[in-house]
Amino acid sequence: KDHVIGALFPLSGPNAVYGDVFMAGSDLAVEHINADGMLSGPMSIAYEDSQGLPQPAVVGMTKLVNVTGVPYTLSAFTGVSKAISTLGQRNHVVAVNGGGVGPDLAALGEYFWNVIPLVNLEVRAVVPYLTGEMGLKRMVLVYIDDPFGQAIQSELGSAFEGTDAELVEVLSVPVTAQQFSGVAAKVRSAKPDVVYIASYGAQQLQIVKQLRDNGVDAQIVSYSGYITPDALALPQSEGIVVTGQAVDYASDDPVTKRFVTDFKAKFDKDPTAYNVNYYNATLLYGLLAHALEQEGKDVTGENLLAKRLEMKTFDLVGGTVSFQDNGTLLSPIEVKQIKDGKTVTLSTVQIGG
Amino acid sequence: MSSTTPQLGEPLMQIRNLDKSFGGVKAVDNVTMDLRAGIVTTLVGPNGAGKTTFFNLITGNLARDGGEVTWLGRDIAGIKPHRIARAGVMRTYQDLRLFDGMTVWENVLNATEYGALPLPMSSSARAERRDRIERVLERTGLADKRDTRALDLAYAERKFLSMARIMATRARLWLLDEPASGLDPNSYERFLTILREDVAGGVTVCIIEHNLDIVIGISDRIAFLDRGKLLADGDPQSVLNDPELARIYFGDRE
Amino acid sequence: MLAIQLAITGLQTGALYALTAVGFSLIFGSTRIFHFAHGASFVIAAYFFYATFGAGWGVIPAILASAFGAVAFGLLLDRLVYVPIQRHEGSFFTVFVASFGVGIAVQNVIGMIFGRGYVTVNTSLSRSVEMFPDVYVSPLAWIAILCAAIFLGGLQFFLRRTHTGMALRALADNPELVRTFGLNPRAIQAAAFAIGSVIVVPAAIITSATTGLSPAIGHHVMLISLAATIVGGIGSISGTMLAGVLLGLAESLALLIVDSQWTEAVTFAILFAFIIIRPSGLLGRATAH
Amino acid sequence: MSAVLQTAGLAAGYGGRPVINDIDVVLNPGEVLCMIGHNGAGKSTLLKSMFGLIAPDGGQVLVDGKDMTGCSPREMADTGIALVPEGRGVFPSLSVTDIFALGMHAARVPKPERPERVDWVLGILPVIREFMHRPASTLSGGQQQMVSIGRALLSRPRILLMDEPSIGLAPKLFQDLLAPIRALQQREGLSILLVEQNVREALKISDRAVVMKSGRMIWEGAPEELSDNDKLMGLY
Amino acid sequence: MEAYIYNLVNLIAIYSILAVTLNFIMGYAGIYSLAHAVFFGLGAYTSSWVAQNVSPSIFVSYPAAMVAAGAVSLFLALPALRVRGEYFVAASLGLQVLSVTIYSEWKGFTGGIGGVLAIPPVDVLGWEVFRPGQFAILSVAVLVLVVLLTTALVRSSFGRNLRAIRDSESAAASFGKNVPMIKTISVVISAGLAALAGALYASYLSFINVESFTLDTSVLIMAIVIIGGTGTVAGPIVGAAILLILPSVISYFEFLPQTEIGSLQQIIYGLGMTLLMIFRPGGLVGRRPGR
Ligand SMILES: Nc1ncnc2c1ncn2[C@@H]1O[C@H](COP(=O)(O)OP(=O)(O)OP(=O)(O)O)[C@@H](O)[C@H]1O
Ligand SMILES: Nc1ncnc2c1ncn2[C@@H]1O[C@H](COP(=O)(O)OP(=O)(O)OP(=O)(O)O)[C@@H](O)[C@H]1O
Ligand SMILES: [Mg+2]
Ligand SMILES: [Mg+2]
Repeated sequence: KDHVIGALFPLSGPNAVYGDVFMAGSDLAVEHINADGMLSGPMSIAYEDSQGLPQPAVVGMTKLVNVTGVPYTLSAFTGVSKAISTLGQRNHVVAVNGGGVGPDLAALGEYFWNVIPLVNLEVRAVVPYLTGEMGLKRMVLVYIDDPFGQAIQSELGSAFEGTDAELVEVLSVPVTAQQFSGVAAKVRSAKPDVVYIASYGAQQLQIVKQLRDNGVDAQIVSYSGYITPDALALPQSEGIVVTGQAVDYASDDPVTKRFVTDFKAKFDKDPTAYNVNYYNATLLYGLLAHALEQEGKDVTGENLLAKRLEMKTFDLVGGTVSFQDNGTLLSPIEVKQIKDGKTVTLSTVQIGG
Repeated sequence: MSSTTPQLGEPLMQIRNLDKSFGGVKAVDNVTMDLRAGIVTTLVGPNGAGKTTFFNLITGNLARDGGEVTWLGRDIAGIKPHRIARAGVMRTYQDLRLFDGMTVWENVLNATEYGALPLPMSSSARAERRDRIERVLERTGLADKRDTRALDLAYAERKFLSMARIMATRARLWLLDEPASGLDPNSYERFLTILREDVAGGVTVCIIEHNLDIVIGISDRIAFLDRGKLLADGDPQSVLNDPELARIYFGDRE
Repeated sequence: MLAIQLAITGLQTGALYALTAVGFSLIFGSTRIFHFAHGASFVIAAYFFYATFGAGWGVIPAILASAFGAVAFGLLLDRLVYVPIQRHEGSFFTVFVASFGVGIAVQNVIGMIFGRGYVTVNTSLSRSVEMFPDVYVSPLAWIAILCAAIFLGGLQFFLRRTHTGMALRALADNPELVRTFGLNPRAIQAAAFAIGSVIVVPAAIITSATTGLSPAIGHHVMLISLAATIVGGIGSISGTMLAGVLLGLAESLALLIVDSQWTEAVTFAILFAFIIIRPSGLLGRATAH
Repeated sequence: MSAVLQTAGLAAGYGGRPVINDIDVVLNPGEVLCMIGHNGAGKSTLLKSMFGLIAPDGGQVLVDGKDMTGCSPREMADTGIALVPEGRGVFPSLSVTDIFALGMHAARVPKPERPERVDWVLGILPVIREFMHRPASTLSGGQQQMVSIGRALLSRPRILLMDEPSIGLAPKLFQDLLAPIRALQQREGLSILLVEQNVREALKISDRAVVMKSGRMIWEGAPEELSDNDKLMGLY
Repeated sequence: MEAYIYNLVNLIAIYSILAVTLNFIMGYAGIYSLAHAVFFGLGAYTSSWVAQNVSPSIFVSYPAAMVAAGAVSLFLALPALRVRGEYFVAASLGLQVLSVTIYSEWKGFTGGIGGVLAIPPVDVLGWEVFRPGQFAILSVAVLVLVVLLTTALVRSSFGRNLRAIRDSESAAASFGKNVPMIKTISVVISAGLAALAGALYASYLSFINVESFTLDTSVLIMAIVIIGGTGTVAGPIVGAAILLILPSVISYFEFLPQTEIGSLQQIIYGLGMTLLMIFRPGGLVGRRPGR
């Protein structure tokens, strides 16, 4: 029997670059699942273009739920995920996020899962490193004015409490802005020794480049969303500190090894965490559906949910992982630095459950 | 409409010391005259004399610089054009300004509809209005074209539609800006006939016209404007035969 | 210091806005074609430069390639889209929708060819140097301001003094009469598109090195152009230039008072206020009747 | 005597609807030909199709015996024809000076001759001097008409087509205008096709007259004959 | 499949209402507004707020939305009274951009980019309407109501007055029309009815955020009207159906490469708009080209 799952990725518009990254992971997982004959029939993914926006996402989700009839969808982006979560919940369709990191994604109901540690973990990991190891005391935050950026802002605010470092200036930028030379001037006048950039897509690169061009020499810090091919290729990214879920690509476990090898062979480059997450999200379906089929149960949203709660731990890329009860993954966080277009790990921080 | 009905020849509109200039140009310069009930006053004068401007001032389309205009004894300074129109002063434009996207019928019908929102109307009033419009179209020769868009009319038909709109209203003073220019002799004969009928029916007319045949054919009185100044205002014969005015305007008339 | 810095930044932005807006203003002012795809011309010029420069063509050939791209696009659009629509007496908004459609298509074609992400032309000219204590200016800022001055001055001279300039204004008034004079409106219109498109080239190239490019960048450019055209007064080229610079300055200086998410609102609040208070624009003539 | 401008079986219309049919009109060198006809007879359409503003549906337009059917207004202008269009032949946002400059540019008047030409036209239409630098939109209807005629004269055409130049003009002004044009025509052999409703004035300066009715030419003869009003009205 | 069609019907009905109400001022009064999404949004936000805080009854939340949008539309009437044509387009554009900023920043009311979550279903006489099928009845009913109302207005003297003003404002005034009043009323009616679309949208999706009310939406609505045919009754509805169905149809073209499907969809969509305008400039339902 055929297995079709859905995916709501930005395939056009300003965030389309993420769509390509996500697909690289999910498509590889499908290849692997089919090659292994893990399921009773061939598996495929029905992609819908969310453009990274709620409304097209809801239209796409409706189609996936009602026409394609999928039990399981991949989702990305905080706004998209929030918009479709109600539909998923109402129709008992699992939605799995591997890209959005807004902390409120943890509270979208039992049918909404995250195979990615949310950004609050990243912030909690990086602040002690910056203030401690690197001795940086004056931070300026430049954040995108949306739920994701706001979450980082409040997270950073509390992370600084009780330390001798401080958040000297907080600058928000609108979602659509592209011109940051003025913002750069304000950053400079606050005389920071570290600048945190919380944005995504093309915008975060524009911010970094324009800060550097306009004489901001302070250390720049960002989060996992910064690690995209475009960003790594940007000369101004050199030396930026980023965080991200720790994936041990060198790990010996067969799942990770096979992923890393095949990914490199297929795309001729190193995988990133997003590739991993959507590979994992897809593989997770394979594991759950396989288990259900073994028991002779239907592969429905309800059963998938029940199975996940029952199985608890899974062998995914990066090792064995477990979900919190709210459906969100816990993972160690790495603090990395960009050097010559690659990331170099500086430290790995274990986060307690 | 006012209940006081002035007798034939009494002033409906009184204009006193009207002034208007554009930058340095004095377009209307201290003009004083009366527009009297039931009488056709023709406004003549060289190009750029200020005739159209004079109309614009009376109808409120332009703000005057000085002077006074009263309508039925009431000062109409600063009153909006649409209110002056509702009070019974309506006009046509030199460049017609038809409602191009609407049919002939709609153009005429709309000229009779003032209110912003549609008001309920008794069926007898509706029938009366329809008959009135029908008659107007008949007289202007547009009856066959009632469903043609104004845009698609020929030149003369457009001219007549411009007249038909004003004929369908109950305006008491008509200000006509070169309504017959460019009409062929046949058409302007018809135009004159229509205008005479309406004047006989009690309408007061002030008309700007350059065509001397029409001026002679219709005027009860001629007002002569030059460089904004009212140079003459009197019975047609005396104005037409004034050698000075002939020199600057009429030219040699055989 | 911050104010001075922001003023200089604003001047640079304003110079680029002026260059872009003037192209739109010229086209719209003379042909009444609501060339919403002007933003796409900008994107095409920028990516042509990015691609050829990146391929090692050298600055001058790359600039020529960029100019070629913009002009060819403008002329093709005129011939293939606008002229047929005009033949059918298509309204202002028919043109708008057609042009908008082209804009969407171009954005996505560029995305397919060059990737949908963010690219930038790397040059040391975009690096700011400290001019006075705490005031940083990049060489590109001077280039932008200089380019704007030269191009806009040249354009102004061209429109005032040459017959093509007069013909452009005449075309805006009455194309049929242009024919009666014995001139060819199509040729004048094509000239408007060629000039209007080529003048975005410096702005597009400088933007590719400062702000960087993404296929979607044309949209914002277009809005600003539109705003500057209106604030400056339709048909007034010098008004549009002035408005472009003012909008750039306003956007930058607004940061002294408000957060950056309000800067766009400031720009458009100025636009709104202008239309209500001075409908004919900064330097526009109030038309009669 | 061969015609400077001639049509043979000319037909034209708008959007497939024929307006004029089978028109044979001849303009001889150095004559003023007056064309009259009722509103909508197709006079303007004839002028426009002769000047190349609308493409003829059939027949021919000959200039100096050469077939120029379907040529553009540009090419027509190059043969020395100028058209004073019906209505307001000015660009509202251009000043009179600019309109004249553009007109001379279009007519390929050599640069050094231009100031002289303008002076010459201002000699014929002296009132224009008063508003040379104003945008045409601020001129009165009649003033605009003068500018339109002035612009056509600037190219010193061999053949002048005028479509109802009297509309909106004061009677004296129209006379004043016709007199120098007549003089010009007699002095320099200018050929004029004058479409007019103001029959009385127009016929005074005409050498010949034609009458159009419903898209066809129905009468041709001496102007004196038309001065007889009954005869004229009979033709309408 | 059925649910999918109902869903499409709902979206088409909602966008049809927007297009019909925009057509009301655009097609008849010549007021070309690029700010229609502002009233769409205001209707959505107001009805959500009322539904969450006062009552989800259709007789409370929907009228509240209309009143709010009608009141705010006076800001749009302001430039409409002063300027025409492209100047007004730009003014409305200004209002649109301003409003998007306000919608993004006034987080207490709109939730900013994060939006308003969990909007309760609308209550119609005690029935909670949220399933696509049921909701389709409601949305189509509202559409029919809006079409009837606007058509009646347009066919009355009010509509003639609007068209008269469009053709010549000064001549309309010369025939006794209170031009500012008529324009203001038309803008208020248009905005008020557009707010109904917003209210439907909010209660149907149960999630709204500012991204649905941006300039792109305003442009889309305008494109719907023009592609359908301005100044016609059926045009806006046909336009809405086409523009909403087209993207879904394209996504059924299985042979298109997966990674490029989004871009290809957009390219086809954009070029489709352009080609339609070249070959049917009067719109699908509009007058044929030419006179
Ligand atoms: N908006 C304006 N700005 C500047 N001058 C103007 C304006 N409107 C009219 N004028 C000038 O005012 C004078 C009077 O113009 P008006 O249109 O009233 O003349 P008119 O008597 O109607 O002439 P015509 O018979 O040619 O129509 C003219 O010299 C004209 O150029
Ligand atoms: N642009 C046009 N499109 C369609 N029909 C037209 C157009 N111009 C004129 N017509 C029609 O062609 C016919 C002849 O018009 P034309 O203007 O040639 O007449 P005319 O003899 O010049 O009349 P007038 O004395 O009124 O100027 C008329 O029926 C008119 O409606
Ligand atoms: Mg006048
Ligand atoms: Mg004619």
